[in-house]
Amino acid sequence: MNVKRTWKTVESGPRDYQEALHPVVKKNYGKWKYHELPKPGILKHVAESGDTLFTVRAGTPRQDSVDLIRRLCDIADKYADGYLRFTVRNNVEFMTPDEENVELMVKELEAIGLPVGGVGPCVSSVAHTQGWLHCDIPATDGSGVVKSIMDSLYDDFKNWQMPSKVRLSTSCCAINCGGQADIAIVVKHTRPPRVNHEIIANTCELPKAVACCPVAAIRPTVVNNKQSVMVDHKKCMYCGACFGACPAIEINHPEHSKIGVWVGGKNSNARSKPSLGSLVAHNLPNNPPRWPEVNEVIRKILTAFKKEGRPWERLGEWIDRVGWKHFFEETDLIFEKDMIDSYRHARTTFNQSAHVRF
Amino acid sequence: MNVKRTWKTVESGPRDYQEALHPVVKKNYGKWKYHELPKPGILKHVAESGDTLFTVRAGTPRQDSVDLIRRLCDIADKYADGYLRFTVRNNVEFMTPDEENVELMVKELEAIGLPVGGVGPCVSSVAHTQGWLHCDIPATDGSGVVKSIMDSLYDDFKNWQMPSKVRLSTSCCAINCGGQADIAIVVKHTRPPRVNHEIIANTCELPKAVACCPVAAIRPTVVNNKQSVMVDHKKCMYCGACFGACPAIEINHPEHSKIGVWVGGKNSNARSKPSLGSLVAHNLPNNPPRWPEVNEVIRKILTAFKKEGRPWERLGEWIDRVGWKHFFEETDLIFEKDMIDSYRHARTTFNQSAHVRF
Amino acid sequence: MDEIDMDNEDEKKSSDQDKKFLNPTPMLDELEEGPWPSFITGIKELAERTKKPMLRGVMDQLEYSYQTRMGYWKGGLVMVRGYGSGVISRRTMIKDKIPEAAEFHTFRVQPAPALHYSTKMLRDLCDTWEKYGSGLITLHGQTGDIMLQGIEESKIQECFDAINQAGWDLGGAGPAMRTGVSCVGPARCENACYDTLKLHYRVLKYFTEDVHRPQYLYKFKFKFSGCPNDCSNSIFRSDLAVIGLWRDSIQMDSTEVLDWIEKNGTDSLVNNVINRCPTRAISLEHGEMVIDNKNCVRCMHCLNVMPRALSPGRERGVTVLVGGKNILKVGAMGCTMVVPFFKMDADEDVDKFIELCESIIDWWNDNGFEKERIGETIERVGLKQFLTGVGLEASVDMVAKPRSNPYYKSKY
Amino acid sequence: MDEIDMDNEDEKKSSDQDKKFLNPTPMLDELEEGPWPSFITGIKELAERTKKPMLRGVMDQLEYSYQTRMGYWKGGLVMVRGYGSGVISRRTMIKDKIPEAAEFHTFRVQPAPALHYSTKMLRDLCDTWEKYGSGLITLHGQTGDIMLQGIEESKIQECFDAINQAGWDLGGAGPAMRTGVSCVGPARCENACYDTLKLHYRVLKYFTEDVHRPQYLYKFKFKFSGCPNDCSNSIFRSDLAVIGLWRDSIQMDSTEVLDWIEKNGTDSLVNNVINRCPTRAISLEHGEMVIDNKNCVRCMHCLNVMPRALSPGRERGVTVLVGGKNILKVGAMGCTMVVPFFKMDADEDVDKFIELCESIIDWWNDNGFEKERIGETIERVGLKQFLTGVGLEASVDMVAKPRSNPYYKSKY
Ligand code: SRM
Ligand code: SRM
Ligand code: SRM
Ligand code: SRM
Ligand code: SF4
Ligand code: SF4
Ligand code: SF4
Ligand code: SF4
Ligand code: SF4
Ligand code: SF4
Ligand code: SF4
Ligand code: SF4
Repeated sequence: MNVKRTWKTVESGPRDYQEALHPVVKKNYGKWKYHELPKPGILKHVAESGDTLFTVRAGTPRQDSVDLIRRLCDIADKYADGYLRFTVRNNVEFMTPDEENVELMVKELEAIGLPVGGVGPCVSSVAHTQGWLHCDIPATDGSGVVKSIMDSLYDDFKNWQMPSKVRLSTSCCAINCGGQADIAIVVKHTRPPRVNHEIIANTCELPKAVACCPVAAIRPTVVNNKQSVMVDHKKCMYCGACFGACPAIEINHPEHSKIGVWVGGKNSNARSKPSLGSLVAHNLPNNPPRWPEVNEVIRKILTAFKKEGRPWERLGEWIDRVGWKHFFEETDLIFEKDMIDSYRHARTTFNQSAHVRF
Repeated sequence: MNVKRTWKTVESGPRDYQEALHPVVKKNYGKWKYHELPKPGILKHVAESGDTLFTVRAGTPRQDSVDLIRRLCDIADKYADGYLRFTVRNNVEFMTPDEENVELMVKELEAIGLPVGGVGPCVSSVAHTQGWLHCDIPATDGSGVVKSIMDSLYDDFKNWQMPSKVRLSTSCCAINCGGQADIAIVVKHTRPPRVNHEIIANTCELPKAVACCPVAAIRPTVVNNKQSVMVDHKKCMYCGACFGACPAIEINHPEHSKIGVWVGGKNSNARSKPSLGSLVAHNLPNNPPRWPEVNEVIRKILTAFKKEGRPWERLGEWIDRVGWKHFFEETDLIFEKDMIDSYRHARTTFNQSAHVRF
Repeated sequence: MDEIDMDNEDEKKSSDQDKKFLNPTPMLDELEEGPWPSFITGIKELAERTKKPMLRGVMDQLEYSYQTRMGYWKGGLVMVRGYGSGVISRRTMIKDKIPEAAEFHTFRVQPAPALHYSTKMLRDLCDTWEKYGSGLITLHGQTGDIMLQGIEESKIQECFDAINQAGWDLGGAGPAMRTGVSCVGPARCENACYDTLKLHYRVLKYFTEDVHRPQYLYKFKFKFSGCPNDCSNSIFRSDLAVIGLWRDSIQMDSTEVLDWIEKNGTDSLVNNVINRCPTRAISLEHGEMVIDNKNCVRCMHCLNVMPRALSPGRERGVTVLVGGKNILKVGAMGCTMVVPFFKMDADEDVDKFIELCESIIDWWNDNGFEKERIGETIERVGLKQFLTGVGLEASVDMVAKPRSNPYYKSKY
Repeated sequence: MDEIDMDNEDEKKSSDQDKKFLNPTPMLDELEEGPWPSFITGIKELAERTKKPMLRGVMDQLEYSYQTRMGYWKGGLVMVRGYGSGVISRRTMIKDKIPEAAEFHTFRVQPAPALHYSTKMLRDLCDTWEKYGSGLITLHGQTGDIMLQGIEESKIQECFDAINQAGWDLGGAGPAMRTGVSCVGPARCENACYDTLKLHYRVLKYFTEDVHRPQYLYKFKFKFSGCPNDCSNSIFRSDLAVIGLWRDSIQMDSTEVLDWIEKNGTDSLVNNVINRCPTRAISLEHGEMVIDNKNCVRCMHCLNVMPRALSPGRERGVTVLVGGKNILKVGAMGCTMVVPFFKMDADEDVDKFIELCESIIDWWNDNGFEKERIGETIERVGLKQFLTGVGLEASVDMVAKPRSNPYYKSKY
């Protein structure tokens, strides 16, 4: 790096938010009274002062070009006083005190290809990870899966057809950077990792590779007179922790890295406590560019939920009410032995009662 | 054994029950229609045939003399056609189709000192263990604790003063042969075990002593040139598993073996799933012959439950409804750090939510 | 009261004492107060009448335990001919202090299922026991045994022969099949969905060999409840719980329902029945009670509240759960459902059930560690592996929810 | 359509292609179909306009990934001066095949709390990024960063200096304090029980050193939600979750309640509000809604359904939860409540809170293992030990139920 430096780094941490707030937000900061959802994609917030603020929310591809971002800025400059924000789900939001701006913005957003929606009882954008585009350990592509799914759920994003909020996530490896969600789509490996003994002999501290495995399946060994490691196939449960930790270990496989679907994850504390998702489909092929098998499973789940869920009832709460047996029947998915927990606190998930539905 | 044997053993297993059944029972076997609880201590069962069977239930000391048992037989012969049975809670039951026999039996039972009750929404007899009278590892006495408690709860056994069934158990060591119950009274050790190196050198297979400890706190060692074991005080959590398993290890202590009280155990599947009891009082002195401190805790718990419980609501279900915080307030018991689980599935008992009562 | 009087009192007491067979037991005597029947009074009466030195020894040692807050029995091995268990041996640790407590062995005797007796059976047992033993009997142990408490080793075989001749056999102890427990079931209960007594009888009879000759990794207990009220406490207290239930719809007698509502009011119907259903399977429609049986989890609550109006369905059977135990070492475990529904009508059903039990026990003995209950083995090895090993179908009924982690080996 | 026509079609396509900067990406092109905005279309447009070879390389590699179902990036170390993290280094594994994908490093940039922007801030960022980097930006990463994706190592320092000068700083990576996430909170939400933006800002500013220079055992994430709706997903996705709530009673506007009932009906009140309260703290009394606030667990449900009628109480603050994470190695963990209520009004409250956070992080770094999240450390060492170590009071609020086993060391 031989560029001449003209600027001394300022370790400022998070960007200051004062200059980023819309004036109506600033004025009524902490003094909001209530909100309404006038129609899909639109929020209306009313402040104690009587001020009203409309929000228009739209979906984005998340992997944005500066071109798209500039277009968003154009819209914000035109209708939202030069401010905009993003949600934790990659949606963009424009706020305005002027009701007439709302429809104009909706039009312009749709014109540049961004659907307005994601507010209220609908499917919002998918929590989203890197995949083949950028990550160093992905078995599939985050953005591609999301695009394929959201094409199918386009109407469910734009309209109120769901009993309540439906939140999705995708993750391109078993680590699940996408997080718990009503429906989570996550890579599931089905074979133990392979060791490249050449690389390990050259680059790796052996203890690290050995220490990273939660079930002690990695053991030091000697290959061609060189120190290396081996994977005990009996113990390994295909978690992939070693893969991220050691460059000589590879677990991804074009055929054997499959996709699993998990339902009933919930982060909010509304009504029921937050809960982890449960595995309901696995062994789905990793099938780019459109992942039809995954899409089909999601369709089945959401069709059943749409039909039976009650207002304010989240997907997992619906299943709690009707029972897992009914869920599998209604969605046409198949409960398999592997879906019985076998990991650390497995016993606490068993049916330790005579309660049973027939 | 030099007695001359005149009888060849018949390994018959359980005693045949046919000859033990009351004729009305035999006649209507499997054809009962419904039951009523005419009054405390009395059950009335009506069969499809129209037959009616009254049951009178009475408490016993469980550790019975043949004298008492013969007296029970006298009553059975007089009023119950020569049959009687016992419940899983050491109560004795007499059955008769003749309603007029009921009051006569009640009188005779009370005359020989046995309280009639234990049916319906009341406290039944205490599930009961051996203690100092017979067991080889007890830290307290089962029967003595039970007698002391039931003296206090005498009216609660005989009358319907509880919202629902209340089941108690006592156990004279941490093993808890008495089982889960609405209120369980169980020994709690507070010091690691002591090793008698003399005994171990003479009698014991070392590996057994070492293997019995669930947290690997027992290690082989050499004392006075003899093989022995030592207890790692850092690891030991005073479970007592080694004590029962190895004769050279002693964990009981007149001062340091305390008594703990656990509430909310439930075995039935009615409404809620069966549940384990939770620790709500510990460090209670082991105070024979009347254990007043234990009695006091039970009184507090039952007073609160009586006041607030709803019909058919078991003790643990009441707490689930009102919350543990309220339970501790209302009973004047104190939640302590040690009551936070720290064992195998501890994490699953933590409050992983923002749900909180103030 | 002056001092002289008091001296007189004391003298009187000690002269009363002289007439007594038992030594003074001041702490135990406090357990004679209060209304609840006193085991101390019982033992004292028995001792004074029979003058058995063993009883005096036991009382002396018990008093000493109360004073020192320690126990003084030690275990050992005492057997009847041909058996490997069934007698719990007790000898005092303080023989020098209390020689009369030298021996105090106990027979565990298997009663009839659901603890039914004729007075003849009981009287005979009392007579034999008074002849050979202490005359003290526990009715019953927590595992369901009659416990004949207190006999000397020298009399054990003779006493056993006598009770065995009268139709009794010993129960389990050690790493063996244990005595079973069954609820009163069809003998007197309208909720019984199968014959608990018969199944208990057939199963335990089948495993008699394993009761008498410990050859398992650890103990194994059966408990039989006629319905999910589980009056035999099976879930946390047995290795294999057999709980009756039905597969079709709850039987409802509409007239009785209306009667109930008339007597108790609609409020009570809502508050005590409808609102208590764990899955909200009951609703009120036009003043009537409607049960969504597909959503009912057979908890028994509504049947308990309205026993005249509601009864179990007609297609009855059992659900089988495995792996319960109490606290020792790993913490308490509840049985886990492994067969949601098992028909239990004909004798062949019982045969099939016993076959299943055998393969469960075999799997455990093949896969478990020494001193490991089957619940611990399943937890260690995996429920899926257990099901595969025993040849059972997996079903979502076996879990509260499917797994939340991806850490498993898939078969494909 | 005959064969000749098809050939023509093909020719036409390939001659179109000739005019294009990008190589053919037939599989990726399928992601341009369908109504949802396509990231492929975006990248193609950007590439065609800017003609940046890096973008062509990335598209080629991505197409190759789609075809072979494997990823081809490898990590490495690229840093800006003085920092130990904040740049994610990416180099292709198949440089021989796709030399243009040689480098594709990413800046993680900390946005303003709750992701607010002025267009000026954003436009400037876009301009700088187009100048030095690929022009591709992720808004936002799951940990809340702006991700400027695609730059060569040689331009990194200069680019960073430029954005830093404009007011931006890098986010976390590696075993470090990570970028925080906060919900929109008081900026636009009536439920906010504290100032999420300010707390986020103050806390992350305080820990800036630890963001830039990884010196922890593993990553540590803060998330800030203004109320228990937890719009920042804190429970399973942060090591320390700060969730707003109130300690007194829910504020109720009776007129608005009646209005609501009039509009929606009593049935809806019962079915959608009363029956959904997790602790049944709401009842209907004489047609009015009554909340038993002692029994309310602050779940937010009734406030969500009736936002005009109900609001959080006046005595507001936060509850602090520790130890959440997702699945890797031990399975997902939820944060556990460790401070039921913490006042968060004055600046001194924030100071005190930061002090608490420091001692929590210190405890973890002292007691944890390498690569162990704090939740794992607490699970291994014990929640009690954690509380003692950090000097927090134990309370029954921290558990769903007190322990069911006696296996603990008592202090007395
Ligand atoms: C804008 C945003 C916060 C932000 O800082 O970015 C936000 C904003 C609001 N949330 Fe949220 N939530 C936002 C993400 C979340 C998340 C996190 C997520 O989606 O990843 C959750 C947790 C989801 C979960 O449980 O997994 C979340 C759980 C809720 C809930 C509880 C829903 C439930 O019943 O479980 C409410 C209550 C409600 O819906 O009225 C809520 C309510 C609201 C309200 C009504 C609050 C208000 O009065 O302004 C806002 C509009 C709701 C809407 O979109 O329908 N917000 N909210 C986020 C928009 C995400 C998006 O673009 O779709
Ligand atoms: C970029 C991002 C996904 C995205 O596209 O949004 C991401 C990407 C990676 N995550 Fe993540 N994680 C990202 C949010 C998360 C989240 C969600 C969150 O923070 O709310 C989680 C789950 C929550 C949690 O912290 O547990 C998450 C859990 C992990 C883990 C598992 C950690 C664990 O203890 O379970 C790893 C593995 C590791 O740390 O070794 C990981 C590792 C990684 C690495 C660094 C993989 C690696 O070892 O190289 C990925 C770098 C990808 C790349 O090329 O940029 N990432 N990661 C997110 C960060 C962007 C940002 O800074 O804003
Ligand atoms: C006689 C006995 C069975 C036996 O084979 O010995 C028995 C008999 C009946 N039980 Fe039971 N239960 C008996 C022990 C149990 C036990 C086990 C125990 O107490 O150790 C339980 C499980 C307790 C637990 O959950 O920890 C038990 C849980 C029930 C329930 C469920 C109660 C609940 O709501 O949780 C019912 C339903 C009811 O009360 O109507 C029930 C109902 C009944 C009924 C009404 C059944 C009937 O229709 O005849 C019988 C009279 C009830 C009563 O006593 O109020 N029985 N019942 C046992 C009497 C014990 C005693 O002397 O007190
Ligand atoms: C006698 C009895 C208590 C009573 O007074 O009723 C009893 C007494 C003993 N139990 Fe028990 N247990 C008795 C029912 C139970 C129960 C309840 C049940 O069966 O429903 C349990 C809990 C359920 C279970 O099986 O887990 C029980 C769990 C234990 C355990 C812990 C086993 C475990 O895996 O957790 C031990 C320890 C052992 O086996 O080493 C044990 C060990 C013992 C020993 C053998 C202690 C010893 O190592 O010497 C006690 C002999 C006492 C004696 O002097 O007779 N006892 N024991 C019960 C048996 C009488 C009978 O045969 O009817
Ligand atoms: S989920 Fe896995 S592959 Fe995807 S971004 Fe996270 S670490 Fe990378
Ligand atoms: S995939 Fe997981 S279990 Fe298998 S060797 Fe790697 S770290 Fe161990
Ligand atoms: S609880 Fe303990 S002391 Fe009491 S009988 Fe059982 S094993 Fe013996
Ligand atoms: S008491 Fe329990 S933990 Fe302590 S040494 Fe004995 S077996 Fe081990
Ligand atoms: S378990 Fe059921 S069948 Fe058996 S006695 Fe109890 S209520 Fe009756
Ligand atoms: S038996 Fe239980 S689950 Fe079934 S309807 Fe009655 S109360 Fe509901
Ligand atoms: S978490 Fe609460 S305060 Fe924050 S945006 Fe969501 S609803 Fe509003
Ligand atoms: S906030 Fe939740 S817990 Fe509190 S009263 Fe409303 S619904 Fe009930």
